Amino acid sequence: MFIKKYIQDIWGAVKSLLTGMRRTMYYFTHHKEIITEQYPDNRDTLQLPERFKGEVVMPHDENNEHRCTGCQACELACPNGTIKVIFKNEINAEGKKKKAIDKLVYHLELCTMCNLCIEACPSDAIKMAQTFEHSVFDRNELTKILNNPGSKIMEGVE
Amino acid sequence: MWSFSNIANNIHAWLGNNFNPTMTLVIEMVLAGVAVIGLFAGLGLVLVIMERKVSAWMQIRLGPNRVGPKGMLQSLADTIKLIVKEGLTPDGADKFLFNLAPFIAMIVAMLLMAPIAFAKDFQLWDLNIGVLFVSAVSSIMVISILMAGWASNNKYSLMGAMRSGAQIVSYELSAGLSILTIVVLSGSLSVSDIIYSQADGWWIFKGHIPVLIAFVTFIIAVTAETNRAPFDLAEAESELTAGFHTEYSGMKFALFFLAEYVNVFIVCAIGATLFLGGWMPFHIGSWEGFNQVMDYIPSSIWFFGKTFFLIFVIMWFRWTFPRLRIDQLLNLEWKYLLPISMINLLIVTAMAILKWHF
Amino acid sequence: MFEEVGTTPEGDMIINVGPQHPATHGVLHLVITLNGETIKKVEPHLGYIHRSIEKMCESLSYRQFIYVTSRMDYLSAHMNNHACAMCVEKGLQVEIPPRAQVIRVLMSELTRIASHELWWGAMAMDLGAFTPFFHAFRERESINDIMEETCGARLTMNYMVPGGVMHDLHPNFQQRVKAFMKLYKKKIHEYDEMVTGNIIFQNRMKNVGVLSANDAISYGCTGPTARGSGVSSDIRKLYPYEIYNTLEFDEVLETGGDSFARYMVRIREMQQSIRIIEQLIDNIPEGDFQTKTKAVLKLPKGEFYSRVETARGELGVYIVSEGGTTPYRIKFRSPGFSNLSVLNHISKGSKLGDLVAMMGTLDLVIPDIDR
Amino acid sequence: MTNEELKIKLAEILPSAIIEDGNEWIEIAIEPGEWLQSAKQLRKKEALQFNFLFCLTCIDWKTHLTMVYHLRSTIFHYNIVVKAKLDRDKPEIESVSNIWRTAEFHEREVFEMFGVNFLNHPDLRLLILPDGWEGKNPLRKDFEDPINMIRL
Repeated sequence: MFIKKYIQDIWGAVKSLLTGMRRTMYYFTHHKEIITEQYPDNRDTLQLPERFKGEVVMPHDENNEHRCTGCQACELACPNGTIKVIFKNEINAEGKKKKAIDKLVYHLELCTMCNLCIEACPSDAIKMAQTFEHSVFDRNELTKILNNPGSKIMEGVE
Repeated sequence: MWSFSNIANNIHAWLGNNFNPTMTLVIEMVLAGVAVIGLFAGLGLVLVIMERKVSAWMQIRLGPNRVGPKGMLQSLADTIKLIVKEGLTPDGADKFLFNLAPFIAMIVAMLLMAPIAFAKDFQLWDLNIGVLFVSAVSSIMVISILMAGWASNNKYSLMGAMRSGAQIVSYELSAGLSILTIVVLSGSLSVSDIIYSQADGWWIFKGHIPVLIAFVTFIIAVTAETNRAPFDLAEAESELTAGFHTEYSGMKFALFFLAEYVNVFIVCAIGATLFLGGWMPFHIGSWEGFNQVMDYIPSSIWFFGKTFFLIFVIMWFRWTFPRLRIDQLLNLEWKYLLPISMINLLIVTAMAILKWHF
Repeated sequence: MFEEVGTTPEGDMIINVGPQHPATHGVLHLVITLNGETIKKVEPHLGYIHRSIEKMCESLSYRQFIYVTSRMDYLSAHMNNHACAMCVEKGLQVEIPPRAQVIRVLMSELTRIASHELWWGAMAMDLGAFTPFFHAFRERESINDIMEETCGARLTMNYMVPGGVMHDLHPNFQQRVKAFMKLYKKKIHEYDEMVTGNIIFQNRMKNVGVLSANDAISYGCTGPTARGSGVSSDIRKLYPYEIYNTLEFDEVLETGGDSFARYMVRIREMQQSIRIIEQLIDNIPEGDFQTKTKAVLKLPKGEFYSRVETARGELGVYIVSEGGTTPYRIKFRSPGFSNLSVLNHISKGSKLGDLVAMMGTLDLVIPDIDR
Repeated sequence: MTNEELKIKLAEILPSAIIEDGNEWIEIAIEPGEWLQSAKQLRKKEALQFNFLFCLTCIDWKTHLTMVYHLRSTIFHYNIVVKAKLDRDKPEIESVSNIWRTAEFHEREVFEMFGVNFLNHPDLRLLILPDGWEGKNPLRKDFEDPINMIRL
């Protein structure tokens, strides 16, 4: 019947609207469900997973020594030309000339955090750090030198 | 007891003692104007923060929480930002109409404040056709929207304005018809008379199901009239970017924004007055003690409480429902709301004649 | 390219939707001819985010080019990487260990759910309901957290490499996935309450943008767009790759062909993905996660084509090798490009508001279209 | 139907084409002039019904261009690859956009990226590239753009 159907339609419509309204009312009254993170405030407690790819860093030990042999594997693996290895000649204990890295230049502004350089590195000299607040006022600050000044290669790393 | 009418009377008496009658009238006019503007600004601030908090909690967020305690001064900060922003007028726009439109929106919203009874015996203008005045003046709102849309010289704005025109003209009908049910029941167009007719119970309780239907129709129709979601086709963010106020910026945009919120307040105030007894406290039959406790609550609290409850309902709609399409919007009005409210009015008239209501 | 005159000679209004428009979710530019509110013609102008990935890949090695493809359809980054890795493996004739296969399938299905979640929220937002957007992000975030823990990134993971996957699964992985599935099952009924069952929503979606099965085939539609029209086009079923032929799941088909059918396909597909994950999560085989490949990969001379089912449809990777370390020519057959071409056809005669619903249910991701 | 049977079927309707086993699927080399006729046959023949053109692209071999069409039948689930050699200086081939509608967009893409002229295409304009790119074809091997291309 026409009128019955008309009223049924209206009732069905109102019911569907009320179900939705009940759901939003549930969230309006249940503040425990709030999921937002208070980012700048929770900086101290913020824990990023250890695999998070923030930027490439080169770990140094307490003697200011790193593991980079300057094999350029990372430079070749990088799709964007983010890493550049600059060499210097060093004279080692036996008085022989030896090639060693002078600077490992890392362009953070070009990096896409693809992790290929770290996969390619044969001596585990570089790794990904969990930092993520990279914004700076001057773009030049994003060009970083990964090895510390005066650092040298660890004994026994070939 | 502390009440708005006492304060108003005290001021009136003090002015009458110190100035001549003409001067008193002028000063009272100025005071009333300042009060309205103050209420306007205050409402804007309160409603914006309310909307943002309501939406945030429904959307499992915290909402603004940076400016002031619990973010309560956020809307003040927003206002300052909007005031210092540049108000651009587009090159191809009709400059006069473009700049006029937001002011018309404001003026309409301010005019609508006149017949509203904020508390017991506290009303700017108790004219004997208060309800008619409200429904007549609120129709002028559409002119400002059409003006804004046309003068912006932007196709999105124009489409928003045209949608809004069709929408407001249609929904005016069922809003008017649902207001009429109360006029029929109370036998008066005056706002104060309608409120006094509810001294023994609000119309929503006294009027059985027909008034309930009229109330629901009224809420739907005024939601549409104030261009609030799910009927925000004039703005329709995802379709028309911002509809009729696409080209507005700075304070001119803020005026539209403010007018929208004040309009929401006004229609909710009208709804509270007509259906929920205005400033009348909630009474239950012969429960004397209970009724006395209710009477102890100031009438202004009753009025604002009811109004803000209705505002909350309209916000609740907005943050739950998707938007209608233009043809569905008009279908809803002409195929459902209008026939229902016409039949409903007929039933209510019969009810009023036969004295079936309480 | 921008029309200078606002009207056509017939007096119809021309309106530019995009490149900056809330409903295009990116930089799609549609030039729409309107008669009042009724659409007469929709003409997409692409290229605002065109990076010529195909040309870029020609100068990148077979290990390097995979990460670029994460940036194509960024919501199904895993599947894009998967297709590329599979294509390179096909050329190298490398078998990948079973553990890597299972990990790949798990990651792909999680990505599919995450992608559909975002689509669900964004589409509801297009239709004017803002709240579902935030609710969808709750579930999506927990998937992203799982990704972040195992792959190290939330969106552009670059996790699948030729020969397997880059890292092993994180020890917490199984537990986190189970927690996610529990959350998802607890919240799934809200999708119906908030959106699917809503009368306004249903009226907005039903009989809007009807696409017949024949047209879907002719226009090259794939994925949920085609399945909404009843065209069986799930690569996982038709041409199974990895371990999909050993898994139990249904290809979701709807026959309506309208926006609502496409919507339902995606909603039901999420449940099928959950089903796949349930089968696999406790049965991840032990073993290597990667077959060791040479440091410098060289594909033999020839042509290699591999395809996967991404969240949007069939992604084909066509590598032409000259025997060197870089591809000679690479072509990505992206699902979004073909799906977009149908927009003009289905939107004729509908209202401007419907266009938003149609664009929502075609699930357009602009970088995927432009590449 | 096995690959061998499919090959026989294909040879029946495409007598002048060279049909051989490719890396994965059957590859058919065809003369550009016969393409439209062959495409109609492939689409219409009851036993074949290649109704789904899932990939359409072009390869620049420096000496010539090759159009590559990947076809599939949604009914029988065969895949075939059709190739047509084009002259590099004046590449022209018939458009198949009225047989497979998806070809319209794909052909426009190939037109701007490789400069292949599709005859009888309904709307052959630039799709992705901005105005003023006519004549420069980015995916050709000899394309150079000092501003927009960065060489590492």
